[in-house]
Amino acid sequence: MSIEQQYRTRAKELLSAGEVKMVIGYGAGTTAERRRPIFITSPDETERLVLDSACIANLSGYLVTEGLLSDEKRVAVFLRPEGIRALNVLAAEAQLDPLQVVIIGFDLPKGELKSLQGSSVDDFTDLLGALKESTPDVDGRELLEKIEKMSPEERFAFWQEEFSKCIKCYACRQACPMCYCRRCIVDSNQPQWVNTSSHTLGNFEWNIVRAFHLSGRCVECGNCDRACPVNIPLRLINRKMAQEVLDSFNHFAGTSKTQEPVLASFKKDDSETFIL
Amino acid sequence: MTKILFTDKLDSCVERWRSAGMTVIGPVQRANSSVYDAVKSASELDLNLVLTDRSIKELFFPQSEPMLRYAITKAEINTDEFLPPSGPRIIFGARACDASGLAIDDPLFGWDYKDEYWFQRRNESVIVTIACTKADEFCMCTSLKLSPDSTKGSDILLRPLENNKGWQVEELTDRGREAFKSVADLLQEGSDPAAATVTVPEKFNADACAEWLKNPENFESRFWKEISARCIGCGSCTYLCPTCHCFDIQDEGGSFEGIRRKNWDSCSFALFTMHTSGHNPRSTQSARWRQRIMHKFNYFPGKFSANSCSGCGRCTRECPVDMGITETLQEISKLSQ
Amino acid sequence: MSKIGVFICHCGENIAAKVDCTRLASALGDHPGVASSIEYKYFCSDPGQESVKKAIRDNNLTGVVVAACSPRMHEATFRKACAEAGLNPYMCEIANIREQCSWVHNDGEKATDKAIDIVRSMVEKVKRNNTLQPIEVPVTRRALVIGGGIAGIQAALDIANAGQEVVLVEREPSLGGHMAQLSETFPTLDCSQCIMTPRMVEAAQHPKIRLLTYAEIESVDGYIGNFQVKVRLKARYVNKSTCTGCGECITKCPSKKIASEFDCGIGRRTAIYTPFAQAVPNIPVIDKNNCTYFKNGKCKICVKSCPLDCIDFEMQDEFEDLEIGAIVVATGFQVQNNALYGEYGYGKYQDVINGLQFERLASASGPTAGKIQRPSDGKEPETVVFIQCAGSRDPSKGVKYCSKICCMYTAKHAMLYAHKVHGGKSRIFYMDIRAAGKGYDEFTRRAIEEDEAGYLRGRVSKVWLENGKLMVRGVDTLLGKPVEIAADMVVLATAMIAQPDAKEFAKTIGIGYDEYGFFNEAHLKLRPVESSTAGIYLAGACQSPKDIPDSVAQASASAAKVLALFSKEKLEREPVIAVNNESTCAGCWGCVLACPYDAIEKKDIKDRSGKVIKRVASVNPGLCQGCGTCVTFCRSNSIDLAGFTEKQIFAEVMGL
Amino acid sequence: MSEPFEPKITAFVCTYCTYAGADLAGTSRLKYAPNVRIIRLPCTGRISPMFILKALQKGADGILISGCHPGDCHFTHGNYHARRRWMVFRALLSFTGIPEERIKYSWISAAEGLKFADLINNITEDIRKLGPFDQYHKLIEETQAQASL
Repeated sequence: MSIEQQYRTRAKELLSAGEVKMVIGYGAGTTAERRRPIFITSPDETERLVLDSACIANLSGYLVTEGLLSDEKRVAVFLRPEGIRALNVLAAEAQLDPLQVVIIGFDLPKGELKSLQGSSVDDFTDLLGALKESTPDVDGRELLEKIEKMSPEERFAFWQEEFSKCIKCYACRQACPMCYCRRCIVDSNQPQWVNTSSHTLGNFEWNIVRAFHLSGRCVECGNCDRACPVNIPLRLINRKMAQEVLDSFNHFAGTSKTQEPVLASFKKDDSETFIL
Repeated sequence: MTKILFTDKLDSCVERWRSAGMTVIGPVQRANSSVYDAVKSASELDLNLVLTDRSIKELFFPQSEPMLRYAITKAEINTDEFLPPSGPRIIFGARACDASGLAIDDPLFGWDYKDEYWFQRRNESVIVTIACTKADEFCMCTSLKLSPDSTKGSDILLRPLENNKGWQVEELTDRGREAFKSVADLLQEGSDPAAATVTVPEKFNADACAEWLKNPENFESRFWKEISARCIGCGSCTYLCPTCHCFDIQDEGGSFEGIRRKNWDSCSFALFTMHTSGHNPRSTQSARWRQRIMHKFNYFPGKFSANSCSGCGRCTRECPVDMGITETLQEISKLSQ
Repeated sequence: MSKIGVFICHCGENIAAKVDCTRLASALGDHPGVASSIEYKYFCSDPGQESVKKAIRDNNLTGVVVAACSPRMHEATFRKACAEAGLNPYMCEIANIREQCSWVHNDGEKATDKAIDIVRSMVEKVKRNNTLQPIEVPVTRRALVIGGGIAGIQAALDIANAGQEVVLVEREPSLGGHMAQLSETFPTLDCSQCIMTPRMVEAAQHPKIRLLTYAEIESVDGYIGNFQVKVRLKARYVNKSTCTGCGECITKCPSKKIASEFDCGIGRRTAIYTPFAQAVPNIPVIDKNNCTYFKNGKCKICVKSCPLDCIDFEMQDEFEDLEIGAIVVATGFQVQNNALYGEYGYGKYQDVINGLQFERLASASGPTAGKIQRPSDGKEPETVVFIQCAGSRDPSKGVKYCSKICCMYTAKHAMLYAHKVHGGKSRIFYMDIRAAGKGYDEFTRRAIEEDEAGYLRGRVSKVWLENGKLMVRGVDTLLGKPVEIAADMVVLATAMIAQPDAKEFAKTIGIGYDEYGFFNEAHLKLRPVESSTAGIYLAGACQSPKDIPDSVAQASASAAKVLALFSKEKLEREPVIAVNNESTCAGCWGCVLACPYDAIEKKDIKDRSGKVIKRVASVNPGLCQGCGTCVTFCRSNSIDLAGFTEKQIFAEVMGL
Repeated sequence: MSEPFEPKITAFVCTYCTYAGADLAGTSRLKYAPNVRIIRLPCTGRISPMFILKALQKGADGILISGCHPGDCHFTHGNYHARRRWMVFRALLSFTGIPEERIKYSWISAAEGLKFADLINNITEDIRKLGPFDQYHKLIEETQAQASL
């Protein structure tokens, strides 16, 4: 049986047995290459579920949809390791109770579909621990290295060109499972820290503030990068910051459901070579 | 025999227009994203795209438009108005859907108050549209009773030649004729056949949808919740849409001086209808998606006798979760049967 | 509409000499929202304050900016003046144009430009100030005194004698501290134990004092007036309530050769012991590490010897939670380990001892019953060399400071030696003789003139053993000649250092400390007995080296502070605290984790039916100290800090 | 001879240490460059990265952020939190092209009036050498200009 079929069966069983009230998974999309999030609540509909190498989107953000988990019933969700990390971060930040989430885990190493054993976040601790130690396979690594080698002026110019495209549609924010705030700082206008206008200054401020708010929290699922309609390489900033918190604080976001947020904690011997 | 603009003459045209003081604008690539922007030569143009990522509307209705500068002194508040940049422009290589979008929005920007920022640019722009010989799965102009070679909103329509060497020129308006007069010597009479315009299949029945939407019973239909369940509430569809036109006025700046700006806003955002009290009449994403559809296919046509959609398909094309007008209207078509 | 009054103080010439106050006043007068901008020679003077009040009343001012000295100087003055004129005091801000402008710049033009920026920015802040009301918190009228030395005892007695409850915690088995170890005390040479033990007894028997010896502080939570303190009562293995202190167990204990801490290793004690004969309480403890039963599982001789069956080897540490209103820290000092000075032979030669060991030798209740006998062979030393500053004022050994007491006690040692060993020769190497204090210089003079203390100005470079004599080589800098003295005993006037665990302890209770581990006072000159944490006070050598009179004085001073705090049922606190916007809070608890004071709690928001709709952060105004760390953490900008709100800071920055 | 460039520098300091250190520089009558404008906060923990962005928006060529030495924080560990935040924000700014040299961080205690005066002189000179932050100033100018098309 294909993994897809196994998982359809599993989803069906979970729904039939009443173990979960909903399965969040992938369905066919507008085109042959596209997959879209679907929400299955009846065992009869599980055949609509699709699982293949096009199922890239991190669906964990739907778990914090207002009211979804407030009845204490459980929800199953298709998640890749990044999604499981996101779930851990959401749990660590008290946005959901991970016991209410049944993970249907899979991975796509080099585009090959692979199933992951386990159903609760704790089942994946070893996997995520290993992920921390591995070198991430990042799309755009060469560009990242190129940017790092640039002079500050060149970097500034590079990012200005990218950010100048930003139309402030906030697709990055809305697609991000970590952006669960009830009110985003950009929508807070007393005071207006972040200029809402989509001019280059406002765009720079927005993108930098979002990257800062994600530092130490981003699981690099790539949702923002893919969501961006004007193709700003947001993954590069997030990758850079993830590397930074790993190098500086040995912090890898989402390894456990009780992980302390890296910017709400500290060590007395944190590096401070830059402080005069 | 028709007038033909051969590709190899385009650069000379661009030069001619530019030397006549026109700003030449067309589809270009900017850092991995396609957009209509000013060019200095024809080589910058990317005319092979099905459609630019971003729509033509931002040339007339920029995402952030400064309206006035204010300075507060003890005695008074001084203001200094910004006008839109003036000067003739030629937009070369628009698509029919984009050009139609502009025509759709014209009555909106002028029905009670004439929006100078819009109309000054409209009056100074020549829209040269190239009929589409290719489309993708998201194109849906035909469902909106438009077509890949629709002339709506265009001043010139160019039909690509079969041999790809140029375009047949159809002059549609006086403004178009005027602009092409200056390059008349660069055009040639010829009988090269035009390539067939692409066939865009009809995806939904817009009339049937309109009827369904008008039925008050359907306002509270469960359908809205189901169709929009995966909507994440970003503004990508509205901001890329050639006809979405909502904006917000913001004062931006320091304590004593600043700029009043007109910024795009989107009905997809929760904040769009948020009251000061904290109450939000459109408190759910489904209500917001319903509003968008209702506005485009019910309220707007009720007022301006046209759907506020030209079928470009950008909403679905760029949607992070593969939603869009097409799917919704297809489902409504089914419901209305 | 804001009506801000700007008051530009010349501070005599201090500001006006550099900053063109007239230009400043006129620039601010033209600033939007400024209703009045005036200059004056001294706004802090009575007529100055009156003019501020008058301007508030005349112009119905909504806010006040006083451009003057640092807010650390006169913020309170001007806020009070505003309050007297009917303006909420928190609508007044100070623009610092003296310490941070007129005094530090040479160019008057640029200083004036800067002053304009500073004041303008502050005006923009004040426009967004909110009226604030002081926060009232209840006060638990019970003091905790940590440390049962002379400072702790004095503080406890002073507080208790004023009728307030005290819990006195001492980590050793007995009260007494270092003072109990001393022989006689300078400058009067009265016997330390004679004056100390009555105090110990008084403290132990005082109805208002609860004594917890052999106890340590585990944790301190809460805040001024409302501390929650957890105390660990270490297992004594002797039942406190039944033991009469008869001493049978001590007599019978077979482990008799344990170096006595009280006697600084010169004397011996048993495994079940009281530190000294006059211990208070007179209840022994078992030293688990040296007890034969604990080591081998056999012995229990003490159990058999005890007539009242008080020994209990199963005893465990117990914990007690205390509600406390104020804390006096009197944890004392330690003496530096002289082994740091290899060249002086401490630790290598038995007869090189430190000052505290000499005290034990000279003490009538010490191991030699007050006879000066050298440790190696018990012989009476004929020549004793004292080396002052053996550790103090020596940055290379980590002690840059003067230990303050060594000059005096060395003089005293020389005297005691002269009194006890007739014909004994004392030689004292010193850097300076620091004898400031009542009767102190007279005392050192007496040592020299009457008791023939032989002072040599200079340092000792080396001490070595040669033919049974300790050879001391030094230099007499007054004669400019090297000297060598054959001594029978060498006494090092060791540096006083902070307790080895002082830094850890400071963190446990939440007070600051300096590079040496001495606890920081809130202000060295003006608030010398308050720690940086409200409600925690300092007494004795835990703050800096002190002698007995100074320790006692500071103890009484801290008692006065405690009593002042206890004089009211409620305490008023600055309303500079965090406030959360519950409607936008996402309940991520970052602020809860980041708060240094555990001042942020999780609050359930319920609907009408009582169902929890969401959980949000809620600030406890009693605990919040107003640092604002939570505000910076909050991604959604939900939490804010009164007095330094986001709006205020934004306006300040944008007003520059 | 043209006038030397006078950089605009905004400082965010905690009231207990660096602000007091700056006061001490004043009471000690030390002299330093007049280019820095100080904003007083209760603690470094209160210093938000947003402040840096707004100071840049107001045309700052350099920024100073300063507070109590580790272990000295009046609020026990506001500065430890701040240190992490700075570390991260600094990396982010650097990656997006804000030169690290323009944003300085320091620990200055209430006793370090001299250090404060020296630091202000040094950073003023450093930033003077870097010249005006033209790249950022251009962004600000753009916000004040007419729409481009």
